[in-house]
Amino acid sequence: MQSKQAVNDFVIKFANVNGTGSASANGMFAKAIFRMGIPVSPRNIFPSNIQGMPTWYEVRVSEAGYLGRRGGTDIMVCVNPQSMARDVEAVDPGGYFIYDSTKPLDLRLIRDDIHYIGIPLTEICLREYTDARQRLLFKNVIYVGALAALLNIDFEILKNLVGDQFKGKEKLITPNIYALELGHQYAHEHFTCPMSIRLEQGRTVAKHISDFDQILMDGNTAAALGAVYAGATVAAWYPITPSTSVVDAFDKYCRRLRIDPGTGKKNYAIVQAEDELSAMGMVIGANWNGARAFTATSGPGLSLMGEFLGLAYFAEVPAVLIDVQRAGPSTGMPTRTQQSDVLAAAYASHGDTKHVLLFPATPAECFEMTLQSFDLAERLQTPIIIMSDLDLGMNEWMSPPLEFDDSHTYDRGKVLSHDDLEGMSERFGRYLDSDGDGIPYRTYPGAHPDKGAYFTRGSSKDEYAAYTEDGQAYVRNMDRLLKKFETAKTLVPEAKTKQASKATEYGVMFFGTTASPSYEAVEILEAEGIALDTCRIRAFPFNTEVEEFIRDHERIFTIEQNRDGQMRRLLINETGVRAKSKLVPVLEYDGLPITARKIAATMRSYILESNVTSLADRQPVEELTS
Amino acid sequence: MQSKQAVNDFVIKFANVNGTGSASANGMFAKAIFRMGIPVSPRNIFPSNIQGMPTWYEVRVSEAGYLGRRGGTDIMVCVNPQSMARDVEAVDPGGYFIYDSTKPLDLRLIRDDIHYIGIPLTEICLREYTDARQRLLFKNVIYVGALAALLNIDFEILKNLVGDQFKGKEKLITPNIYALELGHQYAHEHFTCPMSIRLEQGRTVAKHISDFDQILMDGNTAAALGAVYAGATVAAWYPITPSTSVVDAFDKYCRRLRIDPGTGKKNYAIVQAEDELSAMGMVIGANWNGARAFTATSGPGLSLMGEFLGLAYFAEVPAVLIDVQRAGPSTGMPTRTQQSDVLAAAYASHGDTKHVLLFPATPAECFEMTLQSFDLAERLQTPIIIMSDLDLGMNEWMSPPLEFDDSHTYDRGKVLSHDDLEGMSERFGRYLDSDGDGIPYRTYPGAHPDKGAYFTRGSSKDEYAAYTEDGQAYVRNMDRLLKKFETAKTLVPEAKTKQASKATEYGVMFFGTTASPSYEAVEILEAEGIALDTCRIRAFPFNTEVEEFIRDHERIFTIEQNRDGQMRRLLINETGVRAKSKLVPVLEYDGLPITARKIAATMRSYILESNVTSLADRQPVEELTS
Amino acid sequence: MTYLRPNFRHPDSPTNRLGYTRQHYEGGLSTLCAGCGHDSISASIIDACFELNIEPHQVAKLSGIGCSSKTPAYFLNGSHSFNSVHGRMPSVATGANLANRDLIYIGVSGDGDSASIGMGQFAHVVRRNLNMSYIVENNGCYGLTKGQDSATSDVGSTSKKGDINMYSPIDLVRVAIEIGATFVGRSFSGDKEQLVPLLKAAISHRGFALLDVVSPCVTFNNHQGSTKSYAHVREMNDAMPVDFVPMRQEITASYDAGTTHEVCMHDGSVVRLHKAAKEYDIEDRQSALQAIADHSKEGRILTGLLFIDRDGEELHDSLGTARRPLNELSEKELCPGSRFLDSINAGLR
Amino acid sequence: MTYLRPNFRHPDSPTNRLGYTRQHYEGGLSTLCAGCGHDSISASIIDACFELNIEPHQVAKLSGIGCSSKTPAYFLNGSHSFNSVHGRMPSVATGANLANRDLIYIGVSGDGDSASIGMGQFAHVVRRNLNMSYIVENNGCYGLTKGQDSATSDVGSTSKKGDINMYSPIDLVRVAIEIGATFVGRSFSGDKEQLVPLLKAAISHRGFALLDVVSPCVTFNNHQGSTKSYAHVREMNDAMPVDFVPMRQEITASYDAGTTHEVCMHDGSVVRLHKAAKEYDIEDRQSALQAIADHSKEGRILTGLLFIDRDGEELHDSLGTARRPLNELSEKELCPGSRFLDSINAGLR
Ligand SMILES: Cc1ncc(C[n+]2csc(CCOP(=O)(O)OP(=O)(O)O)c2C)c(N)n1
Ligand SMILES: Cc1ncc(C[n+]2csc(CCOP(=O)(O)OP(=O)(O)O)c2C)c(N)n1
Ligand code: SF4
Ligand code: SF4
Ligand SMILES: [Mg+2]
Ligand SMILES: [Mg+2]
Repeated sequence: MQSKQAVNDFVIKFANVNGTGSASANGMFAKAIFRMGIPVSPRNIFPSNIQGMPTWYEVRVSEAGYLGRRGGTDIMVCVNPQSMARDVEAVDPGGYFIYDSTKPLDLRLIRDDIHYIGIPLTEICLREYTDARQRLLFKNVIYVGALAALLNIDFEILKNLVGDQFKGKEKLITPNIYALELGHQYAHEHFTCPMSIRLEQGRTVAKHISDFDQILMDGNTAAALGAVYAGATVAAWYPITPSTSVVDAFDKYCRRLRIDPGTGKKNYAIVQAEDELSAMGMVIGANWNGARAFTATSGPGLSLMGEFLGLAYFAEVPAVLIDVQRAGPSTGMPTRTQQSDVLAAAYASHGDTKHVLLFPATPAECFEMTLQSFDLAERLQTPIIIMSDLDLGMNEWMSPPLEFDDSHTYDRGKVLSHDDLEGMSERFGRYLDSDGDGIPYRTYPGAHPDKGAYFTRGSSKDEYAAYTEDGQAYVRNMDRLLKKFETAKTLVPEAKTKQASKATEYGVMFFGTTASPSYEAVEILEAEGIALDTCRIRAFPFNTEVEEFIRDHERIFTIEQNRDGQMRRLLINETGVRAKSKLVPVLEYDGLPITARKIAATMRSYILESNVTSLADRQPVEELTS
Repeated sequence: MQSKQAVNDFVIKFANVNGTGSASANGMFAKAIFRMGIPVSPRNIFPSNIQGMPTWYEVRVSEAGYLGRRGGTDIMVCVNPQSMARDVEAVDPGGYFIYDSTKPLDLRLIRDDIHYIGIPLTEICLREYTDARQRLLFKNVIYVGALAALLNIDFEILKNLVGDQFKGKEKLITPNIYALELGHQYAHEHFTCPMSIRLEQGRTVAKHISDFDQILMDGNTAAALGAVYAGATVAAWYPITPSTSVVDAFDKYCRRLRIDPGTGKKNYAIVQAEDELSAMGMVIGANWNGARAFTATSGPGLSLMGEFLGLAYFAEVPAVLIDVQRAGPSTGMPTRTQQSDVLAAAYASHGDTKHVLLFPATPAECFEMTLQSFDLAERLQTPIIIMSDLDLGMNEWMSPPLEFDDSHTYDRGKVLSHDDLEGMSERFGRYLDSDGDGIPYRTYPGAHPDKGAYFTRGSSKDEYAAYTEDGQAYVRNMDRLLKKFETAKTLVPEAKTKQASKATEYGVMFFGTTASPSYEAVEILEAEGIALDTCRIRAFPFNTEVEEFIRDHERIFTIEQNRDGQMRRLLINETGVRAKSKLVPVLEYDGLPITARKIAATMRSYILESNVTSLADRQPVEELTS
Repeated sequence: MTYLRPNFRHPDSPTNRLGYTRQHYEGGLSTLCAGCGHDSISASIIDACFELNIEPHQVAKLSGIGCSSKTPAYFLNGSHSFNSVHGRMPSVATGANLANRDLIYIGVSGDGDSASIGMGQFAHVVRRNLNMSYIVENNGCYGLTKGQDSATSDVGSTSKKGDINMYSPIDLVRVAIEIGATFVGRSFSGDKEQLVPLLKAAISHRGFALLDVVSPCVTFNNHQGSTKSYAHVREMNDAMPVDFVPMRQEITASYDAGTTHEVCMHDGSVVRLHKAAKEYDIEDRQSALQAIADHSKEGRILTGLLFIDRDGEELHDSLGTARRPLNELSEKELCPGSRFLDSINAGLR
Repeated sequence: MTYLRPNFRHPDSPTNRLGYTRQHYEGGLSTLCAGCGHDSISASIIDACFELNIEPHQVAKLSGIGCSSKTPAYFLNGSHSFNSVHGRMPSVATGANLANRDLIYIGVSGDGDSASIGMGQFAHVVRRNLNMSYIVENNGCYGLTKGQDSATSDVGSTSKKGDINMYSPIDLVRVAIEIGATFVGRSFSGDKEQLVPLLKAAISHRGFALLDVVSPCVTFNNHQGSTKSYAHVREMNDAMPVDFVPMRQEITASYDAGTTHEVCMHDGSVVRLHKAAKEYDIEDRQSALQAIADHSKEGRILTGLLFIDRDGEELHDSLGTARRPLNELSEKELCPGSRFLDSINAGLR
């Protein structure tokens, strides 16, 4: 059997039992590779359960700097008997299966096309430790040590990581390093290290990463930082996977940054609401009253916020909602990823409504877009929904460092201050389109003793906020809201388009976490001589780049992680150009991030076929979509 | 000034103060014309308020049998000083303004192009009655009496109506008839009766009504009867205008039909829930347990039901929801009509969801479709949403009599009985697609001692209803749900298409309450030599007729009562044919039903223009849409 | 539509310490039914604010949906107001209060708005002891949707249709005391003498002040057999008189300590209860519940200040938020700047 | 994923009157954390149903979302089950019960599921006195989302992070008694002796039976400083012993009337409380509330059957629904047919 050869380019997967402390050990493994200057992208594939169920941790090492999932598994580290059968199968031919050899391997699990590396983890732990908890925890550290030898991880880096991790709990450092050494030693004694798949430090840096000045962080933390930098002072939320860590992180940073040194009092307020309806109500109340407030949730919460989103749209109250999407419908798969709330968010609530959506693709964008979302919300006086997802929000991503320009100033939007009102001769009209951009002026409660007070309501009103059932006044208001949505197009982040090296009638559109694997797929095909232009959508309403991109291509693959091609539908509906016959859906919705291989394969076969039958005669092939 | 001449073809409008008993008098007026065998369509235009605000009652008399709004007002009966100025303006040139002349008319209200008919209503009441309440109530009856003379209403019919109305309260009959006579007499003494606009009995019957075997009823009552006939035993609801009268009527009929004569016990249960979330939860629980259950609501309630609708879709529990639409977004205009919940209903809830919608256009269809919706819900094991609206639900419509075929039997769908289970050798798989139509078999709780029990959940499951996070099982399930939606296309009511007398590239699509005025508009244009084929959509998912209709026409006007052309968007998205460049939106969203005149005018100008510029070069002109 | 009143003002109409006349505290013309209890409550709110010398623009009015929830349009035209969605006013009020703790928050709701669809949010705003006055205009029915029973309708009370309510009522007063409200009163829209001082006390209270005000719906629930009709409430009302003595005003007339009981509020003002009324310790939850139960056993309605906890922590205390309103903090104060971000980046390498 | 247990059965394992072994009442293997209180409650439910000789398929299990709400998968495999959405189980249970009044309804919820997001539905299902057993597996936190405080968390109780809860707790037991529940008990997952008979009584009760069972979350809320930890509850539990004597079984051992108090249930079975426990009249709401308050004042937790109203009307009584389940009515019985429709049409001409 010939074994796979790979340097700085492979996929390794850990099969563990959740609640056994494997997460931190696995994290340390990924971080070590990262610190070696080799691009890495780890992914937690965990159950909706607290303890005792199978959980996986997939780490892609890619010198080229591809961060999306590649597909396949070169090395499987299996320490969970429950899932061993599945895990053996998952290994690519020529790959490695590393397991706890304390008990001999079930013969039915022997394949002749992969390598087996047994390490008696349990045995070592029984020998070395008496305490049951230690035996459980150090098992993980030991296999990391072994992998250091097998894959050629810089051992010093590992040791330093242990140091960082246990800052404050120093007495834990030595035993952990000892455990690392146990594994390291065992591997060295029993196997030829490194193996054919391995790491090498200091090779040419990934072509996607100018220099290796990168950070490793998850999107939820980045979004939370964005809220901190945006000056959000109120967060109201209700816990739900995978959005919980957004507010947790916001809390963490506020405790560091927002406590008045003198009084010890908080310059922020975080309230855990009784449910999502209430959370959104609080966000609306706070924004109405001039504070920047936000909430974070996932699908079920979004559904519950529908009525309030409609109120905010119609009464024109700013609001920021971070939707960290998971696999729906209903409870669905709470710990799996999807991009399936696109339509529900864009058209949330009854009646004629449309909402502004932002689609971050990296932690850096989670930071920037959350920062920007508060400006947009206050400028447009409407809810801004940030469409993140579990993959982006909860996994650690390599990302350029977060940047903030100190000359940045908040755009608080059209708010009349006490002095503005004082100076006003004409009567204040809350819903007057004074500037012709569809955006009216607002006032904060208490702004002025006898000017600027108005009545906010979800019912029909005239330009002076007076209740009305007059059809014409209603229509004027609804048309102004449409005009405002047009204005939004000029304010939201523009799409990012990229031309292929040669002219092509083919394009690819994607957004959020489908970006990385899509870019990779495009390069795979480019190498094969198939050229594709790319367009990364970053916001709804769609701005001109998007329409032009569709106009300029004959066939455009739309890469999404949902069943119904929701972004494709939104594009068909909300652009002024012919799109339906052009947009070819490429979909993945099994709850795991779509892989570059899958995208490439789907586009390749479609294009090769098209070279036979002319494009004109072909409708977008829905069957293409898995 | 020449005065308008019209026999059995005019629009008369009453301007009243709400809460003053005008509704019943006005209703009697309309009913009398109806009993004369002359087509009539009354509409209540009332405020979101209980007492003291302006309210209007518009009655269209149309020998041709047009039931939609025509536009314009020939006769205004104004008994509300608050709105008098507006009301005078509203009268078409040559028309009549009938008012309470007790106080002389404000000179500023005098127009030289309309007729004024003053009747001292207050004065007469002061003279005739001592009791304040009587003075208030009889004022209405008196002007109806006067109108009888002015318009030539058969007085006997009026008298009989009084008789019917006060069955049980006989002592009220004489005073009411007396009041009628007071008005009748006064008119005869002071004016030439009948006037130039009038009624004539026994003329050729409306061409739209084979014979005049018609009833006058509101859609909500008809829907309630549909639920009764469908064998609905559980209704859970939360009050909201304009849907409240659905459950009120259901209650009324159940009290008549569903009380066990022996025990006096109820063979039905109506629960007023604490809110709409709860109402939908109860409907789901009852259907899950084998009873036919439904709820009725309007926009805000629909938004609140989002999460539960997603559960019912994904867990595959039948449910019937009657959405009587009103003007949104948010609280909007609660007593105005719209068709603006189309997208919110079709895509309700997060994740990949699609829901079956039915679009009744007449009371008869409210009855039939509600009856059918329970069969569909149980056959498809999914929520069925009946998209009615305020205009259809709360106004009285002329309609062919309700029909029920006694040979009709309920389709309870795929339910395994005790004996089915008993006879089953293989293991029961709740979510197995045994028949290849995407529809699995269900069992009721308690069906069998040791077979058929399963776990219902909103989370991902395999074919045997076991919880799973396996991506492939999830995908199989989601794909089956899509297949089921395909099956739905073959079961929902087909669209009704109608060919113009001559071949044409133009078509018109409409649904629900836009049907009547659209048919009328088409005939107006036909008379002018402009031919249009018509397609009345009756359900989503769209069946083949709809796709063919779009394929077969170059330009299709889509008539809707919302701002965003929601049905047009749904057509573009959910049909396999090129639609975007063909569908020309014709929209009305001021809260009043769209008029035939408006539809005709919009289509006419578009078509005449097109004769200049060729169609090919023209995009659907959004500006057309008011 | 709410018309504004003609701005005629009587030359010698009395003014308060701020120099405002009562008219300054009025709102648009009511569109409610003539005789609706809610209008009397609006009038009492106007009196209370006038007499408390409140700056209208320092008040924020919040409500849900219903006839009751419309009333903020009928008082304090000079205040901002938020007529939100049905049953969800508490959350909007909470957010507003978090943003600016310095305004006076007056919430108006109905029994349907609070006890039916709003039950969850009501319970939780009580629990958080949000600093606001929460007025439930309780008519035992859904006025705006034409008279269906609400969750506060008493067992055996008949609807206009004649149906008898079979469900045990939710008494928001009891639930509030149960869940930790710090100021709970009940009153009757027809009893201005009691309602106005109660409103003043509620507004002066620091924390969540609930006033459940029985407010008959003349159109749908004022008939024989209804326990929320004017007649019934007038007959069954056991009203405990309440005086309110604002902070600044020193107590003049000396009362015989035996006949009165004085509760000193957080801001120094005083609620004076007459001995007759002080039949139990209003600062003890259990005895308050007991007293209410004793009366209702006889079908009587005990009204007045029913319970008070003068030093409960309001939401901002629990959260430990800074004294200065959050909506006043500047970008400079809130934004950490690039330096801190560098340290964050460093930690992630 | 829930694996089925190996179907091995010990030959002489005891059987109940129906000839079923206890195993017949088991469910799938639990996926909860080792030591989770919820698993003990599932075990007690299994015992209760086994001992009550219930046909599993005559039971419908309902739950919301949470670790607690997962547990219906771990008992009574032979019953249909509905794991609905978070906080909304009461409405689903209500609908189910309306459709078929003959099944036994067992609802399982959590403190977050019932006291936070579910507060409104909880209050209203109590109010309607739905005939079901409603078990709250109360650990004072959100287990499934990793341990945030829930609304039942006591003031001063510290979270695992070390934060101290500042909000007054919602005691579902008190609220239920307040709003009209007809059977209210509290217990502790660690006290099978008390919990099993309580469950049997709850299931036998006709109407809404609430059992608030303190059920420690070993992973997130079992630390020092938590008032929902095993240690704390064991120490503070004032347990009133409960015996349950099923209907058919005539009472053998004669007790000294002085030491025991017997409550005869609707179906003839008897709940026997020991004198020690019978420190107040459990059929009077106020004294029940008083007793609970007295204990909690000392930081003690009073457990046992706390209140019972034996002849309250359950929802079907209030509605006057027919004896026969609505889901059994045939088309013939339900559909009026064309004749009636003709009369309707006639009336509309
Ligand atoms: C989500 C939602 N459901 C239903 C309604 C309809 N609705 C308006 S007011 C109201 C009840 C009002 O009752 P209450 O709060 O007691 O106020 P009242 O009119 O009696 O003063 C209802 C059900 C609504 N506006 N929104
Ligand atoms: C609408 C909605 N919001 C949030 C969640 C996330 N969630 C799942 S379980 C849970 C709380 C569970 O707490 P509890 O009811 O006490 O059950 P426990 O896990 O403690 O037994 C939450 C917030 C959800 N599933 N649905
Ligand atoms: S309906 Fe009742 S509550 Fe509403 S305004 Fe009229 S009287 Fe008041
Ligand atoms: S997290 Fe807590 S509640 Fe959930 S299973 Fe574990 S111990 Fe039980
Ligand atoms: Mg009310
Ligand atoms: Mg819990």
